[in-house]
Amino acid sequence: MATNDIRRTQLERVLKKHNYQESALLEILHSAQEIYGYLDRNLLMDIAGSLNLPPSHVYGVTTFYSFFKMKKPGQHIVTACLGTACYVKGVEQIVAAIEKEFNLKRGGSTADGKLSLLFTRCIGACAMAPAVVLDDQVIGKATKEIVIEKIKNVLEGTKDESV
Amino acid sequence: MSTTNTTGSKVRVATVWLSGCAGCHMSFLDQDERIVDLAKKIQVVYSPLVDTKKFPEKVDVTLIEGSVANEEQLEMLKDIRVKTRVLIALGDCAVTGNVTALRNSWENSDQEVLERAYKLSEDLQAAVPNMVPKLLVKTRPLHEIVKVDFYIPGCPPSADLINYVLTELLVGKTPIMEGRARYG
Amino acid sequence: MNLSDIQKIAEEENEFQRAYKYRINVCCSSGCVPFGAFKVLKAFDDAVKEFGVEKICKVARTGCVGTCSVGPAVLVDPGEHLYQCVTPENVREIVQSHIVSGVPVKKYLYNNGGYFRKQQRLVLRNAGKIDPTRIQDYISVGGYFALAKCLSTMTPQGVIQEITSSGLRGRGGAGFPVGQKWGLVARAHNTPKYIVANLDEGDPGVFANRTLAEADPHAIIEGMLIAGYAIDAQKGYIYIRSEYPLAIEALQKAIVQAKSMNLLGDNILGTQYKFDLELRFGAGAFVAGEETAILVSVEGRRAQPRPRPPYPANQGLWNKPTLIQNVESLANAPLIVLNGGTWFKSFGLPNCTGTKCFSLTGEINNPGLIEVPMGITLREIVYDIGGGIPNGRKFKAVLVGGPSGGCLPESLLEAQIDYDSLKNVGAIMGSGGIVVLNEDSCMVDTARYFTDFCIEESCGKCTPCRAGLARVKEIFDKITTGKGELNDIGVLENASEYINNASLCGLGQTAPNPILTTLRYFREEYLEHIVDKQCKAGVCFKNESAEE
Amino acid sequence: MTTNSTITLKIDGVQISVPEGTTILKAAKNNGILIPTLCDLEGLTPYGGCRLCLVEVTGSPKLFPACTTPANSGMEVTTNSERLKNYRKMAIQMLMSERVHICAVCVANDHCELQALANQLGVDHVAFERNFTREPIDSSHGFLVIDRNRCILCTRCIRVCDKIEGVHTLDLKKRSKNTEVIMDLDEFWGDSCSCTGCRKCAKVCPVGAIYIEGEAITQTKNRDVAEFITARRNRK
Repeated sequence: MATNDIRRTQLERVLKKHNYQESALLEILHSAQEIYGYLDRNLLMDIAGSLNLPPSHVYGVTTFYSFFKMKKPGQHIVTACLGTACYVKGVEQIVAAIEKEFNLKRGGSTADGKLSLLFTRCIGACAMAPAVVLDDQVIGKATKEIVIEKIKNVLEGTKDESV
Repeated sequence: MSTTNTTGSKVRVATVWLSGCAGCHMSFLDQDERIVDLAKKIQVVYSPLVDTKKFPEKVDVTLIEGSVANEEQLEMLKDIRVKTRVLIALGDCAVTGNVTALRNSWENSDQEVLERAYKLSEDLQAAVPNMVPKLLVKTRPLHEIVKVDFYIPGCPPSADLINYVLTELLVGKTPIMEGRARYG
Repeated sequence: MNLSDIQKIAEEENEFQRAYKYRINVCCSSGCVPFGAFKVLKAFDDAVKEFGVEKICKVARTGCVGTCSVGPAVLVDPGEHLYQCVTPENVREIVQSHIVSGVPVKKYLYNNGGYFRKQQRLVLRNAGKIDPTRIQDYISVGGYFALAKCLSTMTPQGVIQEITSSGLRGRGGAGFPVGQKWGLVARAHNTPKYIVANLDEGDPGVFANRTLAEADPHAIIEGMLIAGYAIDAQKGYIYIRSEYPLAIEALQKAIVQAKSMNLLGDNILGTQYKFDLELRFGAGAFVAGEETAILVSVEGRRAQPRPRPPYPANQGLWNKPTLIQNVESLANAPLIVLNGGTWFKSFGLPNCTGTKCFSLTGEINNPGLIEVPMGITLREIVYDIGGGIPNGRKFKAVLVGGPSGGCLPESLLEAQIDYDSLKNVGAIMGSGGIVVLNEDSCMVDTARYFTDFCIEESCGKCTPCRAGLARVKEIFDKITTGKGELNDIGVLENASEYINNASLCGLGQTAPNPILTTLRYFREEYLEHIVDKQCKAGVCFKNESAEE
Repeated sequence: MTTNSTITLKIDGVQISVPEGTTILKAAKNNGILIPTLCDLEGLTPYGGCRLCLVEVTGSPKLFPACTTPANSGMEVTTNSERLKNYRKMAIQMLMSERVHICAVCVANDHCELQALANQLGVDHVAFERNFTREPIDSSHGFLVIDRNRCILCTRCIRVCDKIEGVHTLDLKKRSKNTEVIMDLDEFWGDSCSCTGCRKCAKVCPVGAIYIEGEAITQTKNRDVAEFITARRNRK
């Protein structure tokens, strides 16, 4: 990681804002993930050094919280909600269909790095269950047909006019 | 659970050797002169030490050494359970799977151990002999297959412990394992 | 800035609002935004200008009205006309007919009076009615009056007494009396003292706290200010899930506004009282909502709970006395201070006062966010408010209290909503999730699902929760794939009882609730899976065949 | 927090006086009542994770970990009821089935606290199906070896590394059943730049998860090391 990287400057600003306090580790990890997209080992080492924390502590905190990602995500991300309401309404079948259709495993990405399938525990759209999020778009009352079609559209780069 | 049988004759005892190293049987024999006392009360009706081919009916106590690793043993254990009143798991392999279960860490270990034993270690005519019974996917302790009445852990269990459990059972008492059981 | 200044702002604001004959409230909370609420808001703005009625009709962005299944929802005052599933296309028609001609457009109206009739909105008093992004809106409906009253006429002790007399109990799930808790922290000797507002709503299927923060962030802030005054704390943290962008935005804006009006910071309302507030973001760990885990998480560490004692009231954040309170409890505080504990006691039951917000979801006609008085029965919630089960299916169970709640059968629908009654039937208040299941759900599978959730979310510290739940899950896997044996039920029961009693924190202690309640009320389904090797709901035994 | 005042409580019916602030565990131990423990180790910060030392306190439906709960005046503590015995057996069974615990082939055989407790409590079999994890053994360090398949996550090694040695090479990663002990950024032990090779982690490990290659286990294990160093540091 080059030190003259503009992202490093942004990170430095965040560190300074939090006064390099170790208690701000979570906030700093949040910002770092926003700046870099994900948290790789070099970045964690950098943060540990800046806050004067043991690397194992930073690694332990990062991996404890499921929001922090240590792998580079795919270009497009489809996130299935695994909340109770969505489970009751059958989100599991949609997930299985996506896995089959695009040949990827839950939590992973397609071989070409174009699509990742992730999970979240409840996005709070329970009244619209089952819900699937495609990049920033929430698909409520989803069915596997609708979701697969929307993913295909996004992957092909065609604009989705229906929403 | 009482082991004294109704007729007043000697208690019919069997010992069985499944997947184990025979160490538990050695330990059984290590009871030394106490075996003579035992022999006054029990009759060994089946054992790798005696020459009986078929597991007899109406056995009072069966001590089983070793885990269940293949289909033949699985059937045998089920058969023994039907014919036995008190079934005792003898030794760590019977109680936990122990060394014989180390292969469980590998998926498809039933295939892989045979390959390793019969093919990779042989230079000439490497093949799995067809007389080897089919291995179970995982090696299991007895209680995962049938109901076990008493457990004597240990690798091997000490002769003292074996003797203690048998003597207690013979006088109709329940052995207390707290502080006596000993894994490994 | 002092009390009279606040009153002045309120008067001016009310004057300003009175100038409008109509007010169009567009719900812009997380339930409606994904379905185009902001586009609808813009369309209303445009349409009002197009028809030249902007002088008599105010278009406002508001929080949740509660009918989340028919969003975007739009509330037109006067008369509380609620439009459902509004799209930018039918906005012009609504404005033209309702605002210009004064005739509500019947075909778009939400015609389900029952949904609101049995509800009682105290905490959500302003939800859907005020613009959460404008502090003036909050002040115009009496906001920050309670704080002013505290600072000008009440002693900290008096505030605690008022809260105690209201009988308010913690809304985070355990139901500890709020006044008593404030008293404990107030009496602790160490300084400084802290407040942590818990908005880490991690339960799948629960969104009550989020909705509150989106719709009425100032109510939370005012509640914290009152608590801070009562216990002599000068610093507060709101611990909020990072998955709640709208709520975070609302709170951030509210904090800035409160600071600019001298309602946060030094010399609040011209008094000696000072209080500062910061947001802290969770990062996807359900266990971080636990009382001791939230503390270490605010300190930037792995959210592993620790044994109590010492209690956070004595040794909390950085080992200083700390008040940890759910935001719903805090939002009740201004009401109690303003109207008195006796007034508050008129809601709910004598031994369990006030109201509770619930997220009502699952197989039900009217899912959404509801607020009901304590003592209402489950039947009233499921049938009168929820409108029963859709598609002619039969009711099977209602899950009360989130992933570690209890699955209750039809015969227990008369159970009342209050801490003790729910506990008696094996459920918990939890964070306020009610999920309705119909006959297509398998109860064994449901219990397995929740066990799965708790396994994933276990912090891994204590043996029963980490190692025990995983063992329990293996037994479920056996049962749901046809390999179950009769003695598995006994092993399940013993292990569940152990996990329940021996776990370190609330997560582990309540995790076996779904197992224990399904074993208690739906035992025949377990037997059906184990003995007959079949699942009448058709959920289990499918995995293998589907993969082939 | 030790003050001069003394409090009196009853443990298993015996009247006991201890300085205020003493934990139930210590109060019992000082009076010859031994409560089983696994994660607790004198000299380290109490953890409260293994749940072996749970005791009953008259008047409370809850169970309390003796290692972290201070003795209070007038408390009546029961340390060995039938229920507690059963719960301890349950805890041992859950730990033994969680990963690979095969005493006969373990380096710590006969010097293992988990094994000793199983024997002492009469855990003659494990009711749960055993898990056979397959974490690679890390022997990249010159002499320290970690076999995570035997780890019971008591965190003694982490606490001794942080509190006594002061380098905090070790910590936990992930959560739930995926929790593991790591070195630095989850590196091979041999690649860890912060580890000083002080061996204290191996000395305090209650099982055979951390050990020293080529050294007899009797030579390695020295569970008093934390207490000794703490006492030396605190001397006036």
